[in-house]
Amino acid sequence: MTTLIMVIIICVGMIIVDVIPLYKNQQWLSFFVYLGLLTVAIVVAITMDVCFQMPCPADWFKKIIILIWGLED
Amino acid sequence: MKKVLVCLLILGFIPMIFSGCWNYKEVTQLSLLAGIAIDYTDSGEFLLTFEVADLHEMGEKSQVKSVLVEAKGQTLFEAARNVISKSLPKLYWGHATTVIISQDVASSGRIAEVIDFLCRDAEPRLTMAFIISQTKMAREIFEAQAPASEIRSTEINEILDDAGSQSKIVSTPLIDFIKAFSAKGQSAIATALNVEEKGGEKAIVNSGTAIFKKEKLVGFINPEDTAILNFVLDNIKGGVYVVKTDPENAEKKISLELLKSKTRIKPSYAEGKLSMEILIETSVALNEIGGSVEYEGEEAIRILGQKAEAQLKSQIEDFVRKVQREYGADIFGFGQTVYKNLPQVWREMHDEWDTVFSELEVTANPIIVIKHAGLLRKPIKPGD
Amino acid sequence: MDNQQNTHTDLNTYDVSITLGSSLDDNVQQFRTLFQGDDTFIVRFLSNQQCPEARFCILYIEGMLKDEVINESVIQPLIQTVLPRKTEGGIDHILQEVILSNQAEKVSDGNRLFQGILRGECALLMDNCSEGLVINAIGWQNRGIQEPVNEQVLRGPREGFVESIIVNQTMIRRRLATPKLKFVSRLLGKHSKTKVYVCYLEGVANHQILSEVFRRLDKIDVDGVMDAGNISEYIKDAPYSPFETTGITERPDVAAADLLEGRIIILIDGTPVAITLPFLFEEYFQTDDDYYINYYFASFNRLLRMVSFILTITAPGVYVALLTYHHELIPSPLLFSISAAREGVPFPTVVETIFLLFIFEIMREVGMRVPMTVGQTISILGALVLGTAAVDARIVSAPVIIVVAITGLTGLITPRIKAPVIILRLMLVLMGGFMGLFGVFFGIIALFQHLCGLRSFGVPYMIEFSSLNPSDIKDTFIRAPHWFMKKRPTFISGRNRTRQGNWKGGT
Amino acid sequence: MTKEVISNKQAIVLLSGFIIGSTSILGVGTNTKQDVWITLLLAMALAAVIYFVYARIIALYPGMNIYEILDVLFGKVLGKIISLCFIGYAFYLQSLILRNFAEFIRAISLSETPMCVIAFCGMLLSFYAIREGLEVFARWAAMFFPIMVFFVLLTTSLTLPWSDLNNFKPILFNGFKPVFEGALSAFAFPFAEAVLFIPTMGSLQQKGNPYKVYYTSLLIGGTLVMLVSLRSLLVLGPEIASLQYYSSYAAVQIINLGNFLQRIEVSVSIVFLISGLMKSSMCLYASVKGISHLLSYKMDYKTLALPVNLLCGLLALFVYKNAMQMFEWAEVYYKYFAFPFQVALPIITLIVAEFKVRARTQNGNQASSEE
Repeated sequence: MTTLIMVIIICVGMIIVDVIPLYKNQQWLSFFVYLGLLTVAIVVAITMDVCFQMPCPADWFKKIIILIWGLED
Repeated sequence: MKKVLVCLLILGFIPMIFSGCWNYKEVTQLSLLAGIAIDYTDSGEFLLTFEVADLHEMGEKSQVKSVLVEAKGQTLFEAARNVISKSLPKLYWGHATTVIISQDVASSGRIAEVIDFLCRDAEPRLTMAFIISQTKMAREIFEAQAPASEIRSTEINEILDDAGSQSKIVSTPLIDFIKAFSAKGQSAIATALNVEEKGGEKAIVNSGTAIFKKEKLVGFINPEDTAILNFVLDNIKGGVYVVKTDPENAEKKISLELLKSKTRIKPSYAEGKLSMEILIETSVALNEIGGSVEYEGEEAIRILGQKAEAQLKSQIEDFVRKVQREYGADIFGFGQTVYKNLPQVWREMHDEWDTVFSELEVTANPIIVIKHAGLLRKPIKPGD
Repeated sequence: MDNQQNTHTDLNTYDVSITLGSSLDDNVQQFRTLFQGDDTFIVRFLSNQQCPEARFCILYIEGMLKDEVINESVIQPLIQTVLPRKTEGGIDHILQEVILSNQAEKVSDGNRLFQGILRGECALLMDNCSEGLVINAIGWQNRGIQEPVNEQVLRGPREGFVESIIVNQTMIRRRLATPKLKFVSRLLGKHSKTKVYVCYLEGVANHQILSEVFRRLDKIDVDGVMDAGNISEYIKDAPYSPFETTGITERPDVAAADLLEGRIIILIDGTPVAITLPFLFEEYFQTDDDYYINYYFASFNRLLRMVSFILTITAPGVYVALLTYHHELIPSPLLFSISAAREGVPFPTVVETIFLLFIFEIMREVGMRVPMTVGQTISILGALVLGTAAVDARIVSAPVIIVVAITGLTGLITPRIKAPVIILRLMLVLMGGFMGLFGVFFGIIALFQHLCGLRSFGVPYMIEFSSLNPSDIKDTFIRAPHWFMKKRPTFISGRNRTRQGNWKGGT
Repeated sequence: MTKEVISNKQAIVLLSGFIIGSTSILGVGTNTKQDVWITLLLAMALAAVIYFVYARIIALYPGMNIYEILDVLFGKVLGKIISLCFIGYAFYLQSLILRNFAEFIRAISLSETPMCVIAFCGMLLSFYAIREGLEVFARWAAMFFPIMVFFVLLTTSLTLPWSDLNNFKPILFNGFKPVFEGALSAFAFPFAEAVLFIPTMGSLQQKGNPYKVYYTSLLIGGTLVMLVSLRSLLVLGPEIASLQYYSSYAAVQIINLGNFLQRIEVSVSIVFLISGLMKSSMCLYASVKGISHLLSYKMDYKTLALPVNLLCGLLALFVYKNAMQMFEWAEVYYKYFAFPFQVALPIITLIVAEFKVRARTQNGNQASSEE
């Protein structure tokens, strides 16, 4: 839960500090990229709270590495 | 824009500060642990005795008192946590200075468990004194009197700090014990303490060294032998060495103050046979002349030195032989020396090191240099 | 009604519409209208003895000029001098041959006359003449030149700036007798019309910084300027930062030394302090007698100030962090005694510390505001109430008082940095209570990131501290001997960096 | 927008801090026990080779960003894909560092604090650093780097009384193979991670010398890494040093001078905070600069810093399942994972660059001769 709260606080801060000026200056590309990244962040944070265990990228990389390099174990 | 940011940061921190500074612990919310004694209960569980510094009654005048708290558990961690239920604030290990382990625990081969428990947690420090008690229960040490300080653990540490001025005690902080414990070809040793009754008061006394073999306690050696052990282990930082100058006359003794000592163990391997040479170089000062030892001049001093050397040599060799025969535990780290200096030899014989060790030929070659003789030119004798 | 509207428009535009005509009475009437309701405005009509048709009028504000000067140098000659008939040459003749004043000027702009009167000059109008004279006989009382109270020195000049810009200007000029020293004047404030001199040394000062200063000064649009503080807030680089990016000094010798370094000085009328630009972080720790006393001693003092600064912002935070997170870092006996001292104190350490810091600040402010006679009582009260009673009553614990005392003491060594210190201290206490020493260290890292990001008129605030050039240390952490400082600070003076000849010290 | 410029010395400081990074607490090559110094020397030798590749790429196209170089070399599409790989690597690495950061602080002190709080604190600091711009960060680093070096030297000199030179023996007891494997690990982490410093080198001043920057930093950073690792080995002995997760921290715990100067292990944390922050900020710079390039500079990298950083902080929370996996990954798999980014791609880039530059100069010569 802490994660989500912190992410939301940071996001609100970002919106005030960065996104609103971008909107006012009509820098649409930056604006949408920014908002998109924020949305991803919030979605990830919510998933982290909902999911019991996030899939761990290190595991995937490990499998790929073992596959490519043919490592034992 | 920065103001908004600052406001937000503050706003962000406020809920965090209020929702819980997770590790925030006031000093008064902690029980400051001074020492811990580890015993077995009759049913084979761990019995931990904690010596906790009691500050509740402490005003401006009175000293810090200590209280003993007990806890039982199947594992050490469980036992440590069981204390919490006993209306005592959380135990804080950061200032603990002593771990006392009873003979039973030490000889039952669960010492590794104890070490693991102490090292895994972040709070206990690796510099804690690691002690084996020769009493039946380790907690008896905490029940003894402590004349110098109200807290027994502090008292014990003061005894150990004195190791510098008397060579008869070996000081083994936890880290040193673990080093020896985990090193190849070395058996661990630990300080041994005992409680003696003097005039109705129980006092903590040094009782030499506890010897481990693998993870089991195999025996104790007395303080006199501990001094010899310190010579071999290069642990001499001071102390007194008494030399009997005349084998027939026990009264004729001199005391040498140990100023500086350096020990090197030199392994040599020739024709499939390993031998060890212990080279000791000690500077001493002549401090006391017992009986009527005659000495005057350079030559006499030299002879005194030679006598001392001979005595030390035989003592060391006897002691090493005794350890080889009785305990078979390589507390001198001979194996380690071989591993470091003759790795090829070690590779061959590390599997049967125990047998190699007990048959190892060890010679000691001490050199004692008498640096000065105090203020007197020659012994004071009764005038005719 | 008309009049009210007039003043109303004045407030906004502040341009009075006085058009001087040839009729003296009309002209005077215009001024009278403007000053209606102001009884300090004096109008004095005169006419020449020999030539009664030559009529004059003197306009001034009571008390702002020296009466003797006006009487002897203006009124007496005007009445007694034999004026040619028909007053040929008009006002020029008066200016050149009659008025015995060194500062008199002919103006045709009524507005200028009006401003002159407001500033304490004397306006002279003449009949049949659409021009007037402004005679400077300003004579209000000045404070004498005294040693500045806030910048005491062990050695060095004892004179400080006063409120009069003229006097201040002369004090700088006396120290730098060179035509390269320039004073550019500006008038700031719609109502106050405060005179401001931007002072620099041509060929040494950086032109980029100079034009930036003028740009910012010209942007100021206020009704009045009372002190250097007003202006420095307007021309600050980072308006929200608690740190100052403009310096102030009360001492003309410091101002002159800053000019020699290539800095720019702003003198403001009515303020006994001058603004120095650009202002870098290390100047908080420099005092002027650093440069007058032995350099070992000066360097030591400077290090002392820096250590004090670090201590004063971190001490309470570190205390809180140690006591609530890092008990292992406190030596055992000390921990035992602190723990015993805290026994029975109801507040958490953070609250206790903040509370006591707050009390300390109150005491500091009280000490500054109360009359001297009551000051003693305050300190006794503070010592008694806090030092003894509060501890005995277990409201606060004794160690906190020690920590706050250290904090306060070390804070007083660099009084100029007071404002940011209070904020930083509080932040670090909160951070310390939040994450322990890590929090404190995070705070310090963020603080220095902020400081490194600041700029003062384009010059990075921490340029000398964060320099990787070992030679740049010579006027920061230490004060190197004068003969080492051969170059002016790089970023301040663009060109012309050499300061002195090749002199190695000794003979 | 004026171009940001950092001086040679500032680049050296940043790169040295980058190299030390999280090694100041994780300890490198402790697996190889008493041969750790051989391991590190070998790793530095390998690094010296690959640093030549990095520096050469920069030197061939002075004043240009690596992402621009990639565009020039591989064309718009392929260049952008390779850029994306770099960005992904930088992004991933930053989250690993943040995770190290959080794990370490949690392990030694703030055990009950949620990881996200610690990770986000580190994250916000990196963000602030990049938000203020590279120049500001370089100045900050120049201030704090000496402090860091001071602490490393201080703690090292204080542990000297507990150091035992016998811990070096026996040399190469287990043969050369484990040492070599350890060297590969140490090469991948931390030395060759300096590939992510290439974007920063795009801001090097005109008269700057990338070779000098890389090799001086290797020397400074390598020495400090060596000091830290040797300190652990000499104080704790090979067995315990390889046993401890945070061996450097454990080594400093031993310090006790006259019962007065003791328990100063927090200084290790300070070193780690500084160097870890430098590294994570440089990674962040690399990734946001790249993203900014992908958006053809329509978006300033400073604006991008915060959202990208936030994602990084989130990734850090689930990039590993637990601390054991983190250490296993760092020791075993990381070198394979990092190989394409650290070695393969730079070498390919350099080869292509060399050809292009040759061709260009030849064309130029032909053109001039035709005239």
